[in-house]
Amino acid sequence: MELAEKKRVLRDMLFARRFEERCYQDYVQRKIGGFLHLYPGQEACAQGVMEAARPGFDYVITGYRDHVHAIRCGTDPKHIMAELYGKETGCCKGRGGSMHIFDVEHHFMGGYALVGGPFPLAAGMAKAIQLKGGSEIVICFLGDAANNQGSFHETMNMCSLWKLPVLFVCENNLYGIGTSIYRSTAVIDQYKRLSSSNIESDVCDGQDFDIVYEHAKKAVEYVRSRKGPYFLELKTYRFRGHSMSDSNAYRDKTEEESWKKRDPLNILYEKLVHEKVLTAKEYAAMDQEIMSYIDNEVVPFANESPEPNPEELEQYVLA
Amino acid sequence: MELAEKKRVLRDMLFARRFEERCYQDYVQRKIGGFLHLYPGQEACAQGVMEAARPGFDYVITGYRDHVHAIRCGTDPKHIMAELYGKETGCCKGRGGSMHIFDVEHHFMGGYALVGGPFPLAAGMAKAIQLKGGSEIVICFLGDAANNQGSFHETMNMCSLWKLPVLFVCENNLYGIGTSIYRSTAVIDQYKRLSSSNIESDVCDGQDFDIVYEHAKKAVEYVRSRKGPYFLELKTYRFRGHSMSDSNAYRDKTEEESWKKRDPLNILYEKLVHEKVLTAKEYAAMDQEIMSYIDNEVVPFANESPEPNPEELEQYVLA
Amino acid sequence: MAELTYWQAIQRAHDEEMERDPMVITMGIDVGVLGGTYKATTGLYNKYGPLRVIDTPISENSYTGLGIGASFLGIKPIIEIMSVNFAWLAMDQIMNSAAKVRYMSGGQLTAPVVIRTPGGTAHQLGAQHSARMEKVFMGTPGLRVVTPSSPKQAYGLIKSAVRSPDPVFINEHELMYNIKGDVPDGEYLHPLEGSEISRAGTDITLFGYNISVLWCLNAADILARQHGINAEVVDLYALAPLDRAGIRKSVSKTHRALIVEEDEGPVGVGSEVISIINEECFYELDAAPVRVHARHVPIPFSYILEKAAIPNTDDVVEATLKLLGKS
Amino acid sequence: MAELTYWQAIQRAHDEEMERDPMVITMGIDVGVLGGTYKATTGLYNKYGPLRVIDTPISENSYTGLGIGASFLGIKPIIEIMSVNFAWLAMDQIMNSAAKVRYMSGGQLTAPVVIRTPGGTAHQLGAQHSARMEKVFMGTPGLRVVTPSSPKQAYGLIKSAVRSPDPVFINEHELMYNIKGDVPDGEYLHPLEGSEISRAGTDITLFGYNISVLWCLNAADILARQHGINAEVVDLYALAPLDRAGIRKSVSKTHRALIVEEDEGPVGVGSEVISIINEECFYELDAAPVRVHARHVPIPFSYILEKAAIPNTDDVVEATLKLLGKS
Ligand SMILES: Cc1ncc(C[n+]2csc(CCOP(=O)(O)OP(=O)(O)O)c2C)c(N)n1
Ligand SMILES: Cc1ncc(C[n+]2csc(CCOP(=O)(O)OP(=O)(O)O)c2C)c(N)n1
Ligand SMILES: [Mg+2]
Ligand SMILES: [Mg+2]
Repeated sequence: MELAEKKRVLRDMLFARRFEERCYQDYVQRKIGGFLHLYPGQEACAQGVMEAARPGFDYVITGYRDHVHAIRCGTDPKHIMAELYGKETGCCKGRGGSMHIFDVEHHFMGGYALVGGPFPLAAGMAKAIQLKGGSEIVICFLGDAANNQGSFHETMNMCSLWKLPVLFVCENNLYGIGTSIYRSTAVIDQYKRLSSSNIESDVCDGQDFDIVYEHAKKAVEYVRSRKGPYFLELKTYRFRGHSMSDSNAYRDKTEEESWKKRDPLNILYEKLVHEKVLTAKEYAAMDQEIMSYIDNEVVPFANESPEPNPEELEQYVLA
Repeated sequence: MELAEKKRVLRDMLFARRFEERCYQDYVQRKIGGFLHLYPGQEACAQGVMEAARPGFDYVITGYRDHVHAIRCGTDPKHIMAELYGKETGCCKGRGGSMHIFDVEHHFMGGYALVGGPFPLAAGMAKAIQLKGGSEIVICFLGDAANNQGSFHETMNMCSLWKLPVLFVCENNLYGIGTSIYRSTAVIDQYKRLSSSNIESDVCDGQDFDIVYEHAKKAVEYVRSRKGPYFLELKTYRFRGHSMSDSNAYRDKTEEESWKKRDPLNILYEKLVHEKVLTAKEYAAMDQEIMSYIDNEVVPFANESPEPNPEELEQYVLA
Repeated sequence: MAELTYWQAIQRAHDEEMERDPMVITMGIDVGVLGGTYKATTGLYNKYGPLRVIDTPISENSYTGLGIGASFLGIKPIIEIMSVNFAWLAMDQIMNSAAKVRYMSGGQLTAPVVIRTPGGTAHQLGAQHSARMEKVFMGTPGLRVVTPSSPKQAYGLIKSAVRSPDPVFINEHELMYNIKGDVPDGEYLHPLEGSEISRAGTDITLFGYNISVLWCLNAADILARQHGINAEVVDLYALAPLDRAGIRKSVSKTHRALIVEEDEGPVGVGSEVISIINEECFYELDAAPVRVHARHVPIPFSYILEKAAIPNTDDVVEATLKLLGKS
Repeated sequence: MAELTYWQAIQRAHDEEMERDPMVITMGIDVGVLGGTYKATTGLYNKYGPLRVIDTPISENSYTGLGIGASFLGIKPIIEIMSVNFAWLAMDQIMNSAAKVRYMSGGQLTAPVVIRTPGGTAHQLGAQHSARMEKVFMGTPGLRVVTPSSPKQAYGLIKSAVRSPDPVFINEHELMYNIKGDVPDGEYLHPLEGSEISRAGTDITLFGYNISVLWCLNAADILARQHGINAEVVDLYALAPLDRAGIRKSVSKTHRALIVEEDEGPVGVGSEVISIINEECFYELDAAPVRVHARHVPIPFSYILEKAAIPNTDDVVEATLKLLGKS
């Protein structure tokens, strides 16, 4: 990847960070309701994988921590924010909410709230691609704890058996809500679990964009060339609680601190400064621009959009 | 194991064979209804494992192909046959049937008809033993195709994590009903799938009693000494169709023939003859004795037992 | 018109729909090489090959979910669950994905899968293979539920279900695969909503669905011949949505209603139909509506106990006579 | 008497039962170190340790099954499912194992597990976290279903459930964990069957359970104060088995019935209660019984739509006035 291009990448990641922080604030101010699961700390994961893939062309599916994945597919952040505000202009017309962002036009096939639910759905889309022909792949992003769900095992077996073109990206942030992976999972390295279904797998640091990108390119290429499914584990960490209601009391403060030193934004920022493609001043300006876009475009759009009409409550149940 | 003792083992296996064959006949004659899954071909599996374990003391649980496993725990074959006849004297008072043999007194904790259902139940009993103390182990016998159920993966993870004293015995007979393992399962050697939960596992021939027994002894010892769970795969074959309604058309005749040459009864019989502890004549007499016991004791008991009373239909729903 | 068995009618519907539309696929345990436990998918594997007729591993939740995911991208999967009892394993994907995805995406996505499965008590299959689950499916918004009582309905409902943009759950019955009936020679699409008057009458309405329609029809014959009672039989082949207008119309005519279901009573089809009657035409009733249903037990293995647990034609006759004050 | 919140009452029941009987264990996702998503298991992990307070992996079907298996050998597991929506994943073990094992073993085995979980629509949790499933559980033989409407009931029902030889499903509500109420200081076991007259009245019976009891009580106040209507409120804390005698008794007194449930209408608690009324005391009715229930939609995220989907006190008042011909 060109260095200039990496500036755009850093900008994207910064945007993701700022967008999520704004969600946090608006939640605290009760403009956003429901459950809210934020992405700070893990930005290099979605970014690195989606740079290696074809956003808007390849199909993406994930869990409830889904805003940034949608943005990476091309969803307009305004439509996401409006959705979080429960507005009719939201990408799901206010029917979905934070855990259920959908943008089918950009092939973002949804955020799902049942842990493990997206595994078979991803496989099914891959099966559809296989039947219809075409060169899309399906990318399924899920957490580490999701791999303890039976659907993980069942789906991996079918994907392997039928060589379905799907890339599973496991964002291993070491926790499922308040339970450490060491207390929930017999095998810590998730990529090793794929031997039970004979699926190609790989692991790498999830904090360094460059590293994620390199590994993801290999993975995407493998799946795109129809060699079969692929499982990529990214070692990462969420900087906030699991969701807004989470106090994070179960995590060791030194653990948190050591991971915060590996902030994916800093890692890339420092590389770019070191390579002299970016200055601190430029970065601050970039940040400023992002913040004002969010303040002046994204949030006002959500704020001023109309509420859904209760008379249309029963729309979209059946076709 | 003493050679003399092996004569008893062969007798047990022959009894299992004859019992099942009698079920077959009685089913054809419509004395037995419902689904009926028979065991011929796999006798060395239950026999070898239960010789290594402590029948009636260790807890056993399995699927629908369960008559012989119950007998190996000490269940009176008369009570099984009466159950198959749907009689009040059946081990489940006629409420269970062939797929649901239970004999809690002998620690045979049931046959279950949902594929994969017994995995977590076995783990739960092991958890109970762990909590209560005691030196029992739990043995869960299931088929190869059951390992594609999510409960396999979920249960293995918990067993490994909590070091539960349970021995999983996979009777890999290469088919789940009409589907060959090569068409349903990405990994043929089931014992290899345990790497995804870090459970000790082993594999061996399931047709040769001596071999099963040796491997099972190791497995039982491992679990009994509280080192953790264990998974033992036995390569075997069922000589009949999956159940009575199965034509077996999906199996290659040469495959069937080659496995029939490895009949577990013959293998042991020939060893014993070769070791000169058994003669053909003795064996024929043994067989005669078994058949007349079944004809004169087992079947008449079932036949002459009373039907359940429809007025007691609602008993046993709640305590 | 050709006389077909129920399974042949189902097989023909699969075959025609797969022939018509290459996006239609069939999947489930043993639907391929074996041709289906109840023969309903015989011949499809040889004709359409393993890519479109898929023998799945024993992984009900995930293979159902896989079908649902495929349907997001335009595939029309007909998913067989070998016995409805196994559907308990697939409920996450059916209830949380298929039924909800359209609503929560604001109409962007739908999951037009067809899920067909025998649900009913057959011949001594025991507690874990004899449950009926139609009431569970019909209580959930976002699903259509239909249940054929004849080969013709089976044929026409499957074809319509395949073409429906909504997820459709089809409740079949193990004891019905070999019943015979006329099926139109030409293509026939059965509506997914509504109800059918299987026998017109004036004295009482017997509501049935799936196998209980047969009991109702037999009972109506006996009632007519032996008791001079002219019963109307209404076939509720669509359980979700239920045909409120059809229910009202018949009860407004006969003023008496009996609902017959194979399932246990609590929160069942019978209770729902009684509530609809109460809401739609309470003041038309000449007597309290009555439901005939199974006893509240897991289904026992013993032949005698099983028979005692499940209602039959005689129970319908007896309940009708009692309702009419003639017993 | 101490005033406790609903979650504190639940926590106290756990603590007392675990203290009393070393065979009682608590298990579920995040019940240990975290103390439970709704705090209901706070402090237990430190007091009883990881062998008895078990943080499970995200494997609903198998950890529920594990609890069921443990119960075969005398352990009394209190299994928490974090949200009832996740119970769809555990249905195989609940329905096929726990509910049936006693019957199909001819009484040899029982599965005395307690499964507790919040089921209800809270604050904008969206379609996949807002479902109600009590009707699914109450339709199945072999399970007991209870659902507390107050801290006292929550406390007493859990304690009784732990001591019951049967599997008991306890339906809690996310919006109720912080409501307060008096709980007896001494040990108190609430019966697992029956119903409770929460407010005596003469003009109409409002049947509720769990959160809808609160709506009914509020509505009864408004009806009394503003309309001079004296409503009786009956709390159906036991949904399986339902209290037929209690239902009959109240309706025989008031001659009018309204059933209020948070869930959608079809095949729900309301339909079952209406059917029981039809069966038990049809000729006592002065008007058709009415059910108040949610609209038939997956629960939308938007605050406004969510409110529109779920019934409330005003809906109960309005429906009552309509039933009484006063609107
Ligand atoms: C079936 C199901 N069980 C439990 C939950 C509650 N829950 C939501 S997120 C979560 C943890 C998931 O952890 P992981 O997969 O590692 O993803 P992360 O949140 O760390 O990104 C749990 C237990 C759920 N939503 N669905
Ligand atoms: C949940 C579930 N799905 C499907 C079935 C139908 N079924 C019964 S046995 C069986 C095959 C199981 O094969 P395997 O585990 O290898 O055991 P085997 O019969 O070979 O001993 C299937 C698919 C079932 N009983 N339960
Ligand atoms: Mg995680
Ligand atoms: Mg097998």
